[in-house]
Amino acid sequence: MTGLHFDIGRVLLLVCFGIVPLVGIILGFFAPSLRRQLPLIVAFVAGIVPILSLYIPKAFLSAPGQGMSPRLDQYLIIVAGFALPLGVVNVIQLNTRKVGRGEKGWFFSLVLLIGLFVMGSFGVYGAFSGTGIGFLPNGAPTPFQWMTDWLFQPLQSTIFSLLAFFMASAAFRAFRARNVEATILLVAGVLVMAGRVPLFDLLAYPFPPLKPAAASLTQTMGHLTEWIMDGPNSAAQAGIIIGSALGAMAMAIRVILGIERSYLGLGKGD
Amino acid sequence: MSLIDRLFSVDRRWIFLFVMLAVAVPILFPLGLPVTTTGSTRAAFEYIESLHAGDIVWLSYDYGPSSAPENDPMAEAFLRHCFVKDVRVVMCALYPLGGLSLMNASAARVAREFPEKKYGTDYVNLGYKDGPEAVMRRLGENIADAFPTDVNGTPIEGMPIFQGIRTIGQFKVVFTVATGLIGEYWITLVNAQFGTPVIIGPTAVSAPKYYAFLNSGQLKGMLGGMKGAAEYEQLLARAYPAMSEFYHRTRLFTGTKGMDAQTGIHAVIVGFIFLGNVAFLLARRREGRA
Amino acid sequence: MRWVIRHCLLAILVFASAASGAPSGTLTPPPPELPAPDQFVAKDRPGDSGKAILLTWKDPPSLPAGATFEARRAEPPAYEWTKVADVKAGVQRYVDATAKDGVVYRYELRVHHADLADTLGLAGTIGPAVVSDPVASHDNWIKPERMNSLVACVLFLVLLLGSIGMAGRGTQFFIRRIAGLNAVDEAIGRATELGRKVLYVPGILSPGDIQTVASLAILGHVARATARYGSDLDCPNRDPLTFTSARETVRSAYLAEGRPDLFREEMVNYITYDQFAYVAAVSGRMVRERPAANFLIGHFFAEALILAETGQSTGAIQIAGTADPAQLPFFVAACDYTLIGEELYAAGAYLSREPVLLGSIRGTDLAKAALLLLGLVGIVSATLGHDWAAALLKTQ
Amino acid sequence: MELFGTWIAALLTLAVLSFLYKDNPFFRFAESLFAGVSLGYYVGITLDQTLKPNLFEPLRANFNLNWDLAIAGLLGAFLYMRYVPRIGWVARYGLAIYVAYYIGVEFTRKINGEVLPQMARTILPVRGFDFGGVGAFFTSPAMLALCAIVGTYSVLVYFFFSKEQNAVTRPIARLGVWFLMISFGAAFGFTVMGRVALLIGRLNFLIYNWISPTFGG
Repeated sequence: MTGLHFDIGRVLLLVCFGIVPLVGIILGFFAPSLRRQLPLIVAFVAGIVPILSLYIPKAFLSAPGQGMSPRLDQYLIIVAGFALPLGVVNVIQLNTRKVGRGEKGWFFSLVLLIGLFVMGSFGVYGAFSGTGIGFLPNGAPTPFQWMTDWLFQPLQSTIFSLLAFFMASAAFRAFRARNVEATILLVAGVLVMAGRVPLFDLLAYPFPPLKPAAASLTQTMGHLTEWIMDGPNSAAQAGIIIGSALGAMAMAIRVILGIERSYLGLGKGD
Repeated sequence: MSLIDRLFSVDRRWIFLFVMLAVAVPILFPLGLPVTTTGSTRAAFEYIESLHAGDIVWLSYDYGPSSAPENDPMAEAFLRHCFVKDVRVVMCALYPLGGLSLMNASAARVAREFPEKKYGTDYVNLGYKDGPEAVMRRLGENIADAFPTDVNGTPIEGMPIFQGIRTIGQFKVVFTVATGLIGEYWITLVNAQFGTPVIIGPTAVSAPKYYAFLNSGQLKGMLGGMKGAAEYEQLLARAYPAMSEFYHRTRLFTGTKGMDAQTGIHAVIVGFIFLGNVAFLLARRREGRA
Repeated sequence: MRWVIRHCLLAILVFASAASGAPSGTLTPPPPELPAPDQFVAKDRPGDSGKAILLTWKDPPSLPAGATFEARRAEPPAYEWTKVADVKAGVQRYVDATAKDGVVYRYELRVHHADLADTLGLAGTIGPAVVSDPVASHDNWIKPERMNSLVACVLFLVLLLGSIGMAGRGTQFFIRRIAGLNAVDEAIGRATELGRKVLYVPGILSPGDIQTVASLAILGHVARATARYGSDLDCPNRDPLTFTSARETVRSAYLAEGRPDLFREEMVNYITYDQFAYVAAVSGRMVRERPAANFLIGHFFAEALILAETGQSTGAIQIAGTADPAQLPFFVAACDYTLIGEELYAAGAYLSREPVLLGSIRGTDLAKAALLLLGLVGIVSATLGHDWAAALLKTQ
Repeated sequence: MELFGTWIAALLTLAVLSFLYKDNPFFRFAESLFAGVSLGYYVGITLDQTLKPNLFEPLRANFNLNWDLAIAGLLGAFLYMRYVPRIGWVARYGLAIYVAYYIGVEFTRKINGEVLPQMARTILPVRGFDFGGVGAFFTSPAMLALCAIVGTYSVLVYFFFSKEQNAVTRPIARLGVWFLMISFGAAFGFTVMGRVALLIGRLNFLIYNWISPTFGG
């Protein structure tokens, strides 16, 4: 087949999310109220597409690769990809200003900018030069990959591992029998902690005669933990999930109908 | 300053020091404490046990480097289990940050242990694709739409492993080793819409949330965190002597090895909670008297 | 090709033997007869986006072990049969997902047994074929298995929009106290007194995540309060779209309070797209700049506890909120107030007291009540042995 | 290169861990470097893994089939109008479509994947009590069903906002809070494990990849 593919889904997408916004932008120069209203109308269409697609399997809506909903999925991955420079520009603005004015901590801003510039350049080069950003054909890492392996990932994992320490300090402070609720939190937390690992085996380690008793206690605690996780915990989680999902659904409808519009910087009267 | 006050205002850096010691010491001097298995891990293990040679399963690497110590041992234990049972495995990575290199490394590690397994026939690595939800939806219609080629750029159509296989619905199970939301998508999208059973290997932090899915039957089984991995390793070792030998002699990082340090740190935390409460109760009694 | 030869040969043989009237004893005995499939139907697969034909049949009772079903397809009028699939016994259905929409096909199905040698010694024996009516695939308007979900969706919309409509026409709805939200003004007031800033972290996801949208609504109120009190606001971001959204939200809040002079663009700033680099930078800021009030509201992952514990160590008042059950325990443990689950979504209505938003809270409550009622009736009924309610709610 | 990398990784690891003692220039250096490098990382990843395979390649390989992706490019470009004075409002189109579509997707996931199935799982027959011992009693099907029902429904009652709690609902909501507390405590305790796993990973690296080969032992 030659020529552009013009199936209904794509044409509708072109009209709703290409032509209408363009026309709206042009009209917006003359009629300022359209600058606020038309994006909300376009948003309404975008919002109901996936909902209709859930229930209506018609090809123009839902067919993989060509229906409006799968196609929009594809579009918005691209739109999200376009968003990153918005942040990059802000970071460069803030930090060059600090370095330029020699503000307090300018050195660290400089470090940041160098890191950004070096890593970013390797990334851009890799993406467009054809070498890619992973490994070279001979198995050696590209500079991008090297920095990922030895700078980016160790830093990431180490920050993440700080959690082990913070869990301990948070538990020490929060798990106190202040009132009924806090006591329940405390008891459930300690029971599960004790049931997740062979804690009693560790305690009995210096006393060999106690080992069998400790092993059976560990077993019991394991069952108890499982029961807590499966029973009350799972029930409460279901309650949170259902409640939040209902709240989220209402919020979603408010967004789609344009009632909730603060994310666009539009107030109530706008 | 009384002892009670000192306990209350204990500098949290003391807690940090104890945590550090509790992890470092067992890494240097392992104790080899036993591990008990939980029902959700057994359910996962038994589900894979019930598969037959030649069945096909999907393994999705949905985690990044930051949770690799927890997730790697799960994916590898599952892969070993499938390989010893002659179950065929299709792998993919849906986690954007470094998910691909983790999968490549992990798959290569396990494949090295099973030199008789043929790439393209017994297992295949489909590489990474962006946008997990869109990918999953396409998997329900046609796998080749979502992954036209494997990680090396070879078209998947014509590979022996995909003979007669077209959609995710034909797979016996999806095992998602997950951090974050992707694991949930497998349940709410793939299981809910295409019916493929799902087993999940979440990080310990997201495990509690999946009990709800486990109870509702939307999940076949779960390996919760490093403990889940260690349990699976133990079940595997118990069922297959070759695996037992492997897990005893390997120098690789396994879930089983991590459990000693885990026990130590749990003891430290429970100990501090105990001290905190003793101080709290004593302080309250003192106030009551005053 | 082989089957064509075999059938031609078979036909010739049958014809020859009939014509010559040769005694049947001269031929080897015929193999056991393979049965024909029962009730073979080919139709468009319902509830799909097209390009698929559903074949269904019943295994005949006399099916020998090891037999399979061979499905073939042809486009009339030319009967060029091509094989579509071999299906094991017991499956009784096959979806041909290679059909083209609008093209009329016929399908035939026959039993095939590889191990029973046939009269001519060619491998495999084939039973009589059953041919379907002509059929074409098309896309459908409804998905029958999602009707329950559709009905639920419509009911939800009726309750929600009905309540919103009532609110719009002037009905006043009540909202109960939500502990964390009463502390918002107090926290910002304290920051003003101490001359320190207010830190607002809107989660780490994009505004395509509903919790982020809820957080941005709360950010609007916090920003109006900081504008009123004249205290400094700092809102660092991980997601670039949330960053632009948050900046507009804060800008319009300062405008709405009549203090555009106090608004500075740097109040809402971008850090980095990486979760942990972000959390390291925000933690560093907490320790160095010591904000007096920290708001951690939105969708969080592992960074939740790092932020909350670091903030706690600096002595700030901390108000957190998330609907993600996985992170709630850490906020509850390390923060002064936590909006739990649905409270996050109700917060915007609570803070603004806008009638329309209160109406939507009312609508959600009605939906909850309806679900509880259905659940209770279902449980009683299931206990008595009628298990319809759980099946009614099963989704696909 | 590998040895050099190991040293860098090890020193950065120590610099980050030093934050636990107190904020210091080494941590601040690591933090700033991390912020810059990570942003650069995502610049590379976004170009190579998002825009290239989803936009540039499809447009180049088969424009006839993928021409409509240009609409996405247009919407993306709208976002940048934020930086052009006086026409910042153009960016609203890109943002509004992005937000509304994903919010719509969330709606479908919430109703189909969360509300209905999670509700369905609470609809259980309360039958089959087992009075043969404490363990057997609490794990009997009827008790598990009761626990799931009471827990879920009491938490839901806690989430009623549009009515003041009364003599009937207040105790139920209080019970709901207790269930929440059990869940939070249990989930906290359950999670310690995973977090320690990460620390184990780091210490493993420091001990076996850095200290032991470098300093012997």
